[in-house]
Amino acid sequence: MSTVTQSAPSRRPRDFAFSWADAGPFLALAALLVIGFLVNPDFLSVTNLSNVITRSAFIAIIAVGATFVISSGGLDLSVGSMAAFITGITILFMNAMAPSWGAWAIPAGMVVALMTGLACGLANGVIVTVGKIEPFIATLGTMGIFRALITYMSDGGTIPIDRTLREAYRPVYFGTVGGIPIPILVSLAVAAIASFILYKTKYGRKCAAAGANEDVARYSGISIVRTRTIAYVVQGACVAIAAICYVPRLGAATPTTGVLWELQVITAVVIGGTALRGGKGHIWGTVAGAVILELIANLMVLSDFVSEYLVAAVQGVIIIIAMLIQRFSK
Amino acid sequence: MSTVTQSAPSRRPRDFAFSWADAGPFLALAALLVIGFLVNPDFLSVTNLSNVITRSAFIAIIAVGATFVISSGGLDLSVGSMAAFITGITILFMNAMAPSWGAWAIPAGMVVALMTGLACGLANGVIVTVGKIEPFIATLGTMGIFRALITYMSDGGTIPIDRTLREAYRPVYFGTVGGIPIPILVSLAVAAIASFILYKTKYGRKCAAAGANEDVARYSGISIVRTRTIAYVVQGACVAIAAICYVPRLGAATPTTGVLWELQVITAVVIGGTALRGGKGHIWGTVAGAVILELIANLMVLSDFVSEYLVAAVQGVIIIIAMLIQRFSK
Amino acid sequence: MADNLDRERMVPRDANATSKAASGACLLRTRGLSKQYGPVTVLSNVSIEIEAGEIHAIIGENGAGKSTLMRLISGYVDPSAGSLEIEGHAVSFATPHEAQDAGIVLVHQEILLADGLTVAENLFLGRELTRNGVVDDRRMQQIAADKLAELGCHVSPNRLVRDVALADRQLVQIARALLDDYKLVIFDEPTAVLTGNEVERLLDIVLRLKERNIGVLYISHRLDEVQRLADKVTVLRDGKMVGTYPGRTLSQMDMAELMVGRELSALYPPKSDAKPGEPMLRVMNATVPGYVEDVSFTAHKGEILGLAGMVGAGRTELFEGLVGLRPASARIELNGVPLHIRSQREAIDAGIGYLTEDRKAKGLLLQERLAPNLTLSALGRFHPGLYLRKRRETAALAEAVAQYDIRLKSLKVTAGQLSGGNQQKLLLAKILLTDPSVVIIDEPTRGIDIANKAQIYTFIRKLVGQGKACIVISSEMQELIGLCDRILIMRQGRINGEVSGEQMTETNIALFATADTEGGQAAVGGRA
Amino acid sequence: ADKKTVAVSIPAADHGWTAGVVYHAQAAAKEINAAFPDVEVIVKTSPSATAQVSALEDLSAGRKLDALVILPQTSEELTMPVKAVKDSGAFITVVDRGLNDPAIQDLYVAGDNIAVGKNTAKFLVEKLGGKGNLVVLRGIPTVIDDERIKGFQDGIAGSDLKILDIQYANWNSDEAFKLMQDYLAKYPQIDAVWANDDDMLLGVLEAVKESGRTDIKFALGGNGMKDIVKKVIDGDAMTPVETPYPPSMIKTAIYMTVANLVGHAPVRGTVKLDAPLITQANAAEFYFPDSPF
Ligand SMILES: Nc1ncnc2c1ncn2[C@@H]1O[C@H](COP(=O)(O)OP(=O)(O)OP(=O)(O)O)[C@@H](O)[C@H]1O
Ligand SMILES: Nc1ncnc2c1ncn2[C@@H]1O[C@H](COP(=O)(O)OP(=O)(O)OP(=O)(O)O)[C@@H](O)[C@H]1O
Ligand SMILES: O[C@@H]1[C@@H](O)[C@H](O)OC[C@H]1O
Ligand SMILES: [Mg+2]
Ligand SMILES: [Mg+2]
Repeated sequence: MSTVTQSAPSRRPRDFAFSWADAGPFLALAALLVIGFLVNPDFLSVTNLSNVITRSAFIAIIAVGATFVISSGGLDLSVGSMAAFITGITILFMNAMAPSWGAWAIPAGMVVALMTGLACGLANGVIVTVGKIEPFIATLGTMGIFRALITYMSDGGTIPIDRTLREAYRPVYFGTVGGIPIPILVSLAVAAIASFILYKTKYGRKCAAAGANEDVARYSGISIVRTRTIAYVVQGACVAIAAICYVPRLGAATPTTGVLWELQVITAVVIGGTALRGGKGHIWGTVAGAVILELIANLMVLSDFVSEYLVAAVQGVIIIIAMLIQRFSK
Repeated sequence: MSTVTQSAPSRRPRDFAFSWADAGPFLALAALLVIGFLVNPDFLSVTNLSNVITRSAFIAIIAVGATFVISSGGLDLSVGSMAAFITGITILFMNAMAPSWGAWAIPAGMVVALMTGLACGLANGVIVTVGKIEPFIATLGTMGIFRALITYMSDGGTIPIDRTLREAYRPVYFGTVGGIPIPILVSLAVAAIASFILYKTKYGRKCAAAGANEDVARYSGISIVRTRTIAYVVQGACVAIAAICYVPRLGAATPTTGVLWELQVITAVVIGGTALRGGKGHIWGTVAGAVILELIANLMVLSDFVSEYLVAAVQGVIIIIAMLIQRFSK
Repeated sequence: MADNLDRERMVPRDANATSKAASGACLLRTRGLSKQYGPVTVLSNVSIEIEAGEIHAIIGENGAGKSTLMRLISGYVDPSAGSLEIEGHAVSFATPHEAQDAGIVLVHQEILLADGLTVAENLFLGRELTRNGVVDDRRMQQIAADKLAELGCHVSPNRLVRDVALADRQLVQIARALLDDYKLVIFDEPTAVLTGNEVERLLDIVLRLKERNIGVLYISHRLDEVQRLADKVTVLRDGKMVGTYPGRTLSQMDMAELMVGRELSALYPPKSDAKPGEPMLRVMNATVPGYVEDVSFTAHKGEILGLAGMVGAGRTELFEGLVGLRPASARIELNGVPLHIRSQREAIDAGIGYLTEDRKAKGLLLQERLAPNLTLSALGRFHPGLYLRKRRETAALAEAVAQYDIRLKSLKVTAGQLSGGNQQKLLLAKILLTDPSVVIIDEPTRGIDIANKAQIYTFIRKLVGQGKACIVISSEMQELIGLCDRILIMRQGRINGEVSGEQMTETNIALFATADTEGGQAAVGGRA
Repeated sequence: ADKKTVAVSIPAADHGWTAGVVYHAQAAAKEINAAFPDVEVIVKTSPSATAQVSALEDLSAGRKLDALVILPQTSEELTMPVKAVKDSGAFITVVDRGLNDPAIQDLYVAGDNIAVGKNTAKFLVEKLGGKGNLVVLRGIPTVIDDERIKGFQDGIAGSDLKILDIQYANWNSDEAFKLMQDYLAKYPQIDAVWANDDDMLLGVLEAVKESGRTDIKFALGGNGMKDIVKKVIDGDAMTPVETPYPPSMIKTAIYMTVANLVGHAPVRGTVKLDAPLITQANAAEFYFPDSPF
């Protein structure tokens, strides 16, 4: 997949904290906030913004992982069903342990979630790199597999978290530290670590090189197989972290958990300024992209002049406009 | 930029009718037929195969268009909702005309469908090429727009075709010519014309060149904007043709018509041997890919050893294996 | 074959063997290296020896197998037969990286950089410097800037490779090979895209490598460089070794004849005595934002007009702007008729053909076969009615292969599998297929061997003889002087001078290319 | 300013039945907003459970809700968020798909999914003389789907009716068409088909018609889609009966909720809509030609 004629020169991220290359999505974000305020002043209320940003945390965290995968020249369509699968496994494990371990089942469950995520990511990575299958197809396949597994585990129904754990686990989504909701803190931490890895370590360079030009990377002694596989593993870890934050919000895993997240995730990454064909990744742009998507949905709920049937159309139009702003700002 | 050294020699389609480059998917197809027969001998019954191939016709026709788009370096996620939208417009038009024009409303409706398809394709093309927006995002946007429009037009419900037209229109899906179902004939005709265009005309060359290397195409005097836009228009026409065949099948357009077709379409194209990053397109491989997908689904129903919950998993595994066969056969 | 080389100064291979008998194991020895692609043999039974501190040149015609040999030595390609020895120990490399670990590095003939990454990132790719596990960008940028400056390249290490000029990319590539201490550095036509100053600097660096007792394998079609540098010269012809000769004993003519196996006539065709014809292409007030400002010139019918200048003078940008490949403004007249060119297509249709200097990224579809590449700009000619006539394409290819002497082992190869020089010839054929009346060729003989150069020059002369105008952009002053009727010299985005006839000397051109107009003109004594 | 706000949160129109829900909800909102100047009904649709949770947050962050009428996408995921709305003091009406904790709702309006399955099954047992081969198409993995299947299985228990196959067709007519074609290819003798939703039945009928097979005696659905009720009225041989599961239950729920806010008689508890067998005799009562469903 390549893009249009005159690929604008994208500048290089200098520092891992912030870079000018990421400014585009932030401009789009600012524009959206202004529009939102004009539509409904409540839009900028602290509660509303905090709700929306908290919510966008899942997609943001997963999309940070996707930035690695896409930057390295891959793609992962399985993230949504992987999230459902990990949530399912985690809840089953926590529920099984709750009687004997009490609230300790929660941290143990988190470890299980992480392990599962790493394993799923590894599976994706190996199929793509060792199996040499176009990532789109490979992860479409595993998407079906993860989705079926969660359906099977839940017997087509839901896997709710044990009531005894529920209250203890709640703060992971609903709690705040210093007034800031925990999911927001988690996603900031994930993004900070990710941008450190992507911009400040050798691995990050390899990732961008593998995505920018496979041959050159290979000739420079970079193992494409290893680099891209690791990107998928990072993606798995991010999905696991998102799933961990997600459990208390919805309290259950169902066969429909995370349906179509993959599209949102990829959209967030691209709106954030990372090219789908690979190369330099833009972590903070991705985070902004995730927030933009969630804000658009929020705006649809808060505004009253769009017919319920046309919400999707307006969202589509806004996304396209956001991309135009982003491109224009370059 | 890749190198001279290790690039596997990619073979060139010689004739528009068939080429060795397309052999991979046909091998996978053959393997699937053998497995199917072993699982359930009914699989190879004429009725079953004719049903399945007829069904695969929609995806095949749309995927032929997608082969142009992908070959030229684009991507179109909007095909499913575009199909629903065209179906809706067409039925509304036919129903409105039926009282005065009688059965003539049907061919007139087909013309309307085609016009709508061309217009939708043009819109996609212009947004991607002139707007210079990453195709993934642009068509994700229009996907939302088309979907919302059909939902709006149908008030969220269904738009059934007028009873008076129904019988006259039925043969377009259910009829046969010389014992071969009409949708199969239509899809063969579409594929034949498409491969003529892609392999035997100037435009086909331009398409492949634009997808293989934009700069080289530009420096050779090829307009990327025009070439890629035309590819989207061809895609629109193919979606319209598929929609025309589809209407009599269920006699209505609904907000869920064509949901997730885009994934099937892209999968068919990729299984068929066309690379997602653009370049040479493989029309007949695409057709084989579409048939493979439908056969896998059919096999799942005909076999008895897969739990209903795990169907998606087995499908995922088979798709991955089909890709491995494809790759292996190269 | 070597048997007809009976002149005494051409010492046969054995002499070489005796000369090194005393020194023990040499740095690198190849034994019977061969390479086949399918049924096609591109290299057979090549045995050479390179000593530490020796500059060993490999010469041969386009497609002789030079690059293939280098790729075999440096781990990019596996040999079909034969073996390698380093300092007496048998080695084999699965990857280029292994070869690098063993001390062998190759500077590719073709640019191999990731153009979405910066200069510094490319330079250090795969061997980033770190401090406490954190990549040390500041230090890498510093070193990059220093290394590049040594080579006379002053691009910022922070720029994306895609935004820097071809010559600078080549210098980045060279710098990559100089970053670590290797035992053997292989240069495959390193100067093909460089201009005078940079070439000098590079030759200097090569000599300094030799001083540091590093072995150098050096491939070039610029035989003057070979003559200046080489301690030994190995000649390849058609995949086979002709022989290895002590460098300084061979004249350029000797080398050329060894390469082609026959006697050569003059390199440049005689210039026509006829006065230049009518003005054909008139360009007035051409501006390419950021690169070229207010340039006007005229190319006449039957004239070969040269464009000289240093890297970054803006020659490429000027013509890319004129043919609609980048934003530009200009008034253009062709045969007195004003033209408005907004795209390459319109330029081609108007009869202006432009051949890019960057054949690999902008000229050819490397994964595609030869015929579709050849016809890509002129598809209309093969599409008389409903469909493309493949037979005509095949015929056109056969004709081009004969006319431009494109060397290939099989008509089924892809453009990317052609040798560098033959790619260039294919590209030339591609542009001329559009039958332009004004032909603009950016670096016409980049990477082309001496015999083929002569052919191409003759060819260009023939073109203008047919009433076309030809504009040649070249960084080789010799080439411009030998070929052109008149030369414009660009400097910093403007035309800084013009020379013709007797005044076409390297000194004059260099003056105009470097000094500002007054100084230059004073020295030459007014414009011709 | 002292307008009372009633939020209605329902799934987006993703198939015929939910489209009916959206239609009736909007109709109710329009009528009520016109009729009661001091009540404002806001309807919001959500395409997924996650989106619905977000919508709840958004609705209650922006304004104070006096009442919430909700048809949850899924039970588990919406339970806690609805409780949060309840805790802010709103009156809660739950429709169709229930919540996990019934204590949260003030009012529950629903159809009887067990009965949908069981009544259909009983009809088949009787008409087929307690013997025969059945194939079943089910919807998407949800509690409602499970209940209908369970009701059906209970209904045929003890008879010699045999379910040859049961698979998901996601309440989608196109998928049902394919699945039915495949069932027909797989089983040479099928006496009756049950699709647990009328959207799917449409696809089933098309496939049966096209196959020209004569062994299928009954093809039944459920939900009260107008086209199917019409068939019953017309005395269709293959589809002589139907079970109602009217999407208009949302309208009922909205009206009852509003009555709670403006009226004096508080309505609380559970309203379970019956799912009697619709036959030619009573079909006219269940036929609404103007509804989109
Ligand atoms: N992958 C390949 N498959 C088939 N033939 C190849 C392949 N790579 C190179 N060749 C052929 O091998 C021959 C030698 O090519 P090579 O690049 O070594 O020539 P060269 O001496 O470097 O020429 P030049 O001076 O033009 O660069 C050419 O005929 C080329 O077409
Ligand atoms: N003013 C400038 N500042 C910085 N870089 C410049 C400037 N002018 C030109 N360059 C660099 O030099 C390049 C222009 O080189 P270009 O290839 O156009 O020159 P040329 O005269 O055609 O030289 P060549 O002999 O390499 O073809 C630009 O792409 C840019 O990277
Ligand atoms: O959406 C569901 C509908 O399709 C089914 O038939 O009945 C229950 C609803 O929740
Ligand atoms: Mg070479
Ligand atoms: Mg140049």
